[in-house]
Formats: sequence, C-alpha cells, structure tokens
Amino acid sequence: MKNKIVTAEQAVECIGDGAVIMVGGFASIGTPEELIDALVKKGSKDLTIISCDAGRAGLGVGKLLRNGQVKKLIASHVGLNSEVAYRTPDQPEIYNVEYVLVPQGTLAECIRAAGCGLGGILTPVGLGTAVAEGKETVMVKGKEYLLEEPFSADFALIRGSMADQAGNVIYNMTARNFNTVMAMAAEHVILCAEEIVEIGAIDPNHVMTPALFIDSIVGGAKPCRI
Amino acid sequence: MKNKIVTAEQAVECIGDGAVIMVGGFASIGTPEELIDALVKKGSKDLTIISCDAGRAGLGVGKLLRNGQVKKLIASHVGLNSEVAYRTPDQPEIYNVEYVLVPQGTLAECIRAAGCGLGGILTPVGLGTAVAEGKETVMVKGKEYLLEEPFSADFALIRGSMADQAGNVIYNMTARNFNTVMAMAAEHVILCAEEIVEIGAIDPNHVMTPALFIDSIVGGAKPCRI
Amino acid sequence: MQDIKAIIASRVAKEFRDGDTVNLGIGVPTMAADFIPQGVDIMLQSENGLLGLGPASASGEEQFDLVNAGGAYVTATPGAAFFDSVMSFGIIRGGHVDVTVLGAMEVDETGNLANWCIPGKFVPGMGGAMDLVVGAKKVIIAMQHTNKGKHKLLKKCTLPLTAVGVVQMIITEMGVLEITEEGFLLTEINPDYTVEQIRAATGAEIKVSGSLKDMTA
Amino acid sequence: MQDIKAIIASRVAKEFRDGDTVNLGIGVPTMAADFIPQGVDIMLQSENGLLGLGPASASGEEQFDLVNAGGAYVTATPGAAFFDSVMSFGIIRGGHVDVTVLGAMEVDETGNLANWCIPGKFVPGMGGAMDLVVGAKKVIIAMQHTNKGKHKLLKKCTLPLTAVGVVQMIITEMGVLEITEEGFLLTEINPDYTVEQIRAATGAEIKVSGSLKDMTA
Repeated sequence: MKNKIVTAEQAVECIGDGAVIMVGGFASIGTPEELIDALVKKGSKDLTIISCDAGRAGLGVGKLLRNGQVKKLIASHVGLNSEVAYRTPDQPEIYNVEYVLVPQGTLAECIRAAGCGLGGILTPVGLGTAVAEGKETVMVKGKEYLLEEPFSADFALIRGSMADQAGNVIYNMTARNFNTVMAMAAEHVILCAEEIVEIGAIDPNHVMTPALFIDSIVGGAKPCRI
Repeated sequence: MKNKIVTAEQAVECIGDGAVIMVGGFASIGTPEELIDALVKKGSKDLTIISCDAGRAGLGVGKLLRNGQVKKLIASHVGLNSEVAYRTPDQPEIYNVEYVLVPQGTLAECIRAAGCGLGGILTPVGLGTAVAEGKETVMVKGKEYLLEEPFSADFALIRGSMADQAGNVIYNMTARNFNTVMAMAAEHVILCAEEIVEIGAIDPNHVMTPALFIDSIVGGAKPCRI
Repeated sequence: MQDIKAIIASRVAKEFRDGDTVNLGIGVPTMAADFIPQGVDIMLQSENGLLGLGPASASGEEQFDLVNAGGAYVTATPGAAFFDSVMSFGIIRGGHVDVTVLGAMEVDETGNLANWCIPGKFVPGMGGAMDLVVGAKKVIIAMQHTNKGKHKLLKKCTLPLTAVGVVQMIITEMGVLEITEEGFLLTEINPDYTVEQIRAATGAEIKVSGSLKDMTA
Repeated sequence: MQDIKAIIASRVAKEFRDGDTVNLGIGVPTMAADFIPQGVDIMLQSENGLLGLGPASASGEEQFDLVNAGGAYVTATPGAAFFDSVMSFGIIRGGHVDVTVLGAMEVDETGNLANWCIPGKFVPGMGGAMDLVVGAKKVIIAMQHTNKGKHKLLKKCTLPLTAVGVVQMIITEMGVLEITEEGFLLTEINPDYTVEQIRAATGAEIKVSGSLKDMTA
C-alpha cells in the first residue's frame, strides 16, 4: 500500500505560486493550522483561496492574508476576521485581495457539484440580489433558479480528528463543516489529523471521508483554541 | 416532546390511495419490510413508488407489485425481481405497472435535490440515450448537461439499525443506501428500526439521519434474510 | 437597553411551536432561546453543522470543536446531531427549518431584506443568511425599531438585498409587524409606545390591525 | 468455459495500478479481483455504498446488512468505509473511480456501449451502469467476444445505448482491443486464435497494432 504519511513541510511542497486552494474550517474550527503554517513558511504567492470564511485575525486563512500570499478569496463571510471585515472607502481592498462573497449554502453545494461531477447547481438563493448579477437563470416547473457553477481546486487542506493510515477520516463535532466536501473537489487533498491509527481501527460505519479522497496525511494537529 | 413511536399499522394509516411513496433499500437490504407488510394489509391502491429497485420476488417493493397496489414504479433497476425483469412482448406491462427507469446516481441525486431545495440537477449521465428523450439540456463552460428534475414524495418508508426516541438514525453497513436521502425528500417520513434507544444514547457524531427528518418511528425491524 | 432586548426576545419565543426546528441569528435572536414557553420543545439548528444547539459553554468547560455559527463556544443538547456544511444547508435550503430569526439593517414593506453589507464600509459577507431566509418556512426579523433614530423599516431597501420578499414578521421593542399585500401591518404594540410614535419611527406607511394586541401580554 | 472467463479476468487485472479505486461489474469483471498482481493494492468500490469490498461471504457467515451491487452477501476489507447512495454516486460521477469494468451486450467502434436492455424482452434497467461508464476515468468492457457466435463488437450499436463514446478498452477471450479515432485496434491476441478468427467474430473493421502482443503472456 502507498504510504500517505508525510510531514507538513513535505505535504505542501507541491503547492506552487498561483495555486487554487480550498481550506477547511468554519470560524477557524476544523482548519488545519499546521498546514497553513507550513504554507506560510513556504511562501507560495498569488494564491486563490476558497474557504467558508477568512479565519480570524492571525488564524487560519487570516495568516495567509496577513502574509500577502492571497490574490483572491472566495468565501461566504469574512466578519470574524477584524482585519478584513471593515473595508473603508480609503482601504477598499485590504491586502490587495480580490474578495468574492458567496452564500454559504451555495459555496458548499458548488464545491460538492465539482466533487460529484455535476455541471452546477440550480438554487433559489441569491435571486434578485448582487449574487445573481451576470449569471444565468433556469426555469424549472415555472419556478426560477440561479445557475451557479462548480468550484474545484488544485489542493484542499483539511483537518480531521482521527484518520487511519489509509486516509479514512473522522471529524469531531462542528469541526466537520467544509472538510468533507472539500476533500471531494480538489485534485490533491492534504489532511492534517490529531491522531493517526492503524487500518482497521475505525468502524467503517463511522467513516466521514473515505480514504480514496485523501492523498497525504500529516499527524499532530493540535486542538484549536480560538 | 412529541411522541413519534407508533405501531406499523398506525404509521401507515395516513397513506391513502394515489400516494407517492419512497421506499428505502438496495436489493431488499435496508428495506422496511414491516412497513411494507402493513401497507399491503391496509391495501392502499394506485401508488407511485420511488425506489432503487423492485425488491425481489415477494420481498420489499415486490410485495406491493404482487398485490396490485402499484400504478407507477420509478426505479433504476428491476433485474433482481424475476417477476418483473423479463417483460416479454405478450406481457409488456407486468402487473399493469408503468415503469420509469432512471440511472441510479441520477435517482439518488434528484431525490437529494428535492430534499435540499434545488431546482434539479445538471448531469452528464444519460446524454445521447433514451434517458435524455424530451428533456432539456444546459451548457456550462462549453459542456453539455442533462437537466433532471427533482423527485419528491408524500411519504418515505425507511429502515434503520438504531434510532433514538427523537428520531436520530444509524444504519448498518450497506443498508444505508437510499434511506438517508429519502428521509430528506418526503413530506412524511416513517422509520422502522431494529432498536429504539433513549435520547442521548447515540453519539451525535455518528448520527446519519438527524431527528428533524423523522415523523414516525416503528420498532422491531427484523434482520432481513434474502 | 437590556430591557428592550428582552422584550423583543421574549416575544420572538412565542412564535415557536412544539417540535419546531429553529435557527437563531447572533445577538437578540439567540436570546429568544431563554424565553421558550413551558411545554414547547424545539431543536435549534446551527448552520455550521449542528442540530441540538445548547447554551453557551461555561468558562473553562469549552469543547474546542464545538462552536455556534458566530464562532463562540457552545454546548449540545441530548439528542443532538452533528453534520457537515452540505447537509446543514440542505436542511436550510430544503425547507426543513420551521423558523429562522435574524437581525436586519433594513426591511421594506414588500418583505425585502438587507442585512449583509454596507458597500465600501462594512462588508462581512452574507454567510448563511441568504440561504436561511430563502429556505426557512417562516422568516422573522428581530431588531430594534430604528438605528439610533434612523429608519430601518422602509418603503424600499437602499442597501444591497439579502433576498426579495422573504420577511413575514418583524418584532421590535415597539411592536409586531406583519408584511401583507398592502405593506406593513401593525398587529401588536408595546404599551410603552403609541401608534404615532411607531409611525414616526418607520419609513413607510403602516396599517394598524383592527384587533391590535399588547405584545407584552 | 471457466478457462475463457479466467483468461479474460486475469488480463483485466493487469490494468489495475497500485492505489486504484476500481468498480467491478457482476460476473467475469468481479473475477478479476482474484488475479490482482502482487504489489498492486486496489480498493474495490461497490455502488450500493462501500469502498473496500472483499470476497463473497463464507456460507453461514453472512452479515445480513452487507451485500454487493448484485445483492449477494460479501465481506468488507480492513480500512473499508460505508456510505449512502448519494455519496457513492458522487464518487462515481465525480471521476473518483479510476477503472470500471463491465460486461456488455454491444460495443461499437466509436466506443458506444449498450448493456442495459433488450426492448420488449429483457428490461432490467441501467442500475448504476450509466453513471459508472460516464464517470470512471477508464472504462473497460470484459466479455466473451460473441454471444454464441452473434457479433457484439459492431460498427454501430443496435440496442438502446448506455452511453456515447465512453469505452476505451475491450478484453475478450480472443484479444484486447482499444477504441481509437479509426475504430477498433487489436493490441493483444490470445495465441489460441488467429487475427482472421477475431475478424470473423467482429461486426466491424479491426486494425491490428504493429506491435501485437500475447495477451496471456
């Protein structure tokens, strides 16, 4: 069997400038901080980040923003990162980042669409708002839906509670959030887990991300104190 | 708290003639036989059944077919039910049932679309085949997709391994199949479980169908021997 | 001030029916959970992946993987279930949330809602708000009637919309208003205020119900 | 006959690469699992909700909730994962299955496949076949070269299609054929047969590779 277990530095070695990267987590819960740290150290530039939010000031995606590595951020909410939420007229684009704000359910579903081979989603959410500008709508049974295109990525950085050596993952409580779906939609998926166990130690009924989605496993994720 | 626990007879009492019913299971694994038996006893007619398959001869949906209760069957495969698979020219519509055959992934995804408030799905599956006849296609980024409409139902009859009294459900092994998604797409969901436990006895991380989807719980499901 | 919030939150709680699945926004909406009447048992949904949201964590007892949609440490009730964001918004968009209660920057007389950004100034993003107000069976706005005297209930929203025609009910410290074909209808009033005061605090016409009730009763 | 099946199945197994996720149809395709070369470790996906499909259950040791996509009792390997049908077909449609191996009623020289019904006669349904052949990275048809002498490899399929232009490789007891821009290309041959015999058993033109190999080697 292929060995998927590597260090955080080895895991992010393949992430070059200009990469499109999904980062798991919600309000920094379930975010793989150790992988972000390694990416900050590596210093890859001009990244496009797809994430539920902007982390917090100096946490999660917030580290990459502060370090000037992000060209574009696709997220549903950046309000918990105080460095980003207050964009004043004289500071229109903090950190020179292009922000694309997407309804959170649409973000999740469009990532899923990419992972599941669907051409996009038909959602009522966003109709009549700025979100719908420039987008196609489709009528189904007399009702209008917005056609939102899939989000895919070169890499996904995700965080699990426990993983076996094959890459079957279990998440704890609300740390599951976007980690499961991002694992499905990226070419190369790097998991950082608190605990790595032998194959067979996880009940196959409890697996939340099957091993086939995971390319690299990094151990030693620490509990995230916000 | 509302009491959801009832007998199989009480549970199906509300299912009238002409109802649209989703039935969980794959090859009769994960099919709520006790609920089917109660529905056979009640004798509701002209039913539209949405199910992965036609059960087996005299098992699962096969019981309803044999008893002449089904007007229309929407399924992906009927080959394991020997009474149905071989439709010869002199027996074009066995049991006078209208059959609608749908690719299994499309069936699952269209049920999910109904449950998740999406207007339909955009899938490459079925293009250029009889499945696409009369259906709209949508181009996304230069690629063609088939627009398949959602499947919803009045009732879902599902089967779980364990449920708590609130209706949180756990399925075992491959008996999960269509049960999770059907619970999301029907107005009224009836669960038959092998074991009913106290609230709090199921680890919230392991819940596969959250309680909000379940309307009635019937105990005493027996292991299904095929 | 605390009184005002309590007046709003306690009135919101009367909208919950036994067995409801409810999603409460951060702030005053969350306070409604403290006023749920006896005999009414609801499940709180949190869009970050939880059904069965409980009270905030006691200090020192935080579970580091358990937060609410505002990113604060919380607890889970017995019978809770955790799930991922896809399922969570499947629940929301799919119409499985009976009531959602949110704050607003602006609401207009056609039920349009604006609560996600002030262009060029404060752009936190919509988070799950657009999905919640489109998906939930009932959308209640719980907020102070004005923003320090500035109208929030308007003839037409001026800020970027969160959704079109979704609001059904607005609960403020002054009263309860429903969105009808003819615009705002005042159905309940806080006896500390007069109808004239409410009219002055509202940037659109208000019709008054023939059977105007006391919202604090 | 058992020999024929073994010839096909053992050749199929050579297509698997270490780490592949593979979905095997019922019958000859499933037999390929018995011939996987040493050092090649694959995970078998079963569309009813399992990654880590193991061999058939020993009699008396069946687990009543564990079947394969043919509805027969099977086992799960260590490191297996169970999931629902939505996830299973997300995996399939999303291109996460590296190789799918299925039988066919007809395949034509453009890679069209027909394997789900004979109108008015046998209509079992497509099950997961349409999703599998559209979604998998590589589609291999494993079958006997003819149906008791009747051509199955054709210039154009006559039966209702399962999918358009999806087949990449056909493995029969006679040889291995790839679908190319110019139609069927014979790349390997079973030395028990001649190229002329294969041409006679095929309902379309066949080009023969300049480096024709022995499929049994």
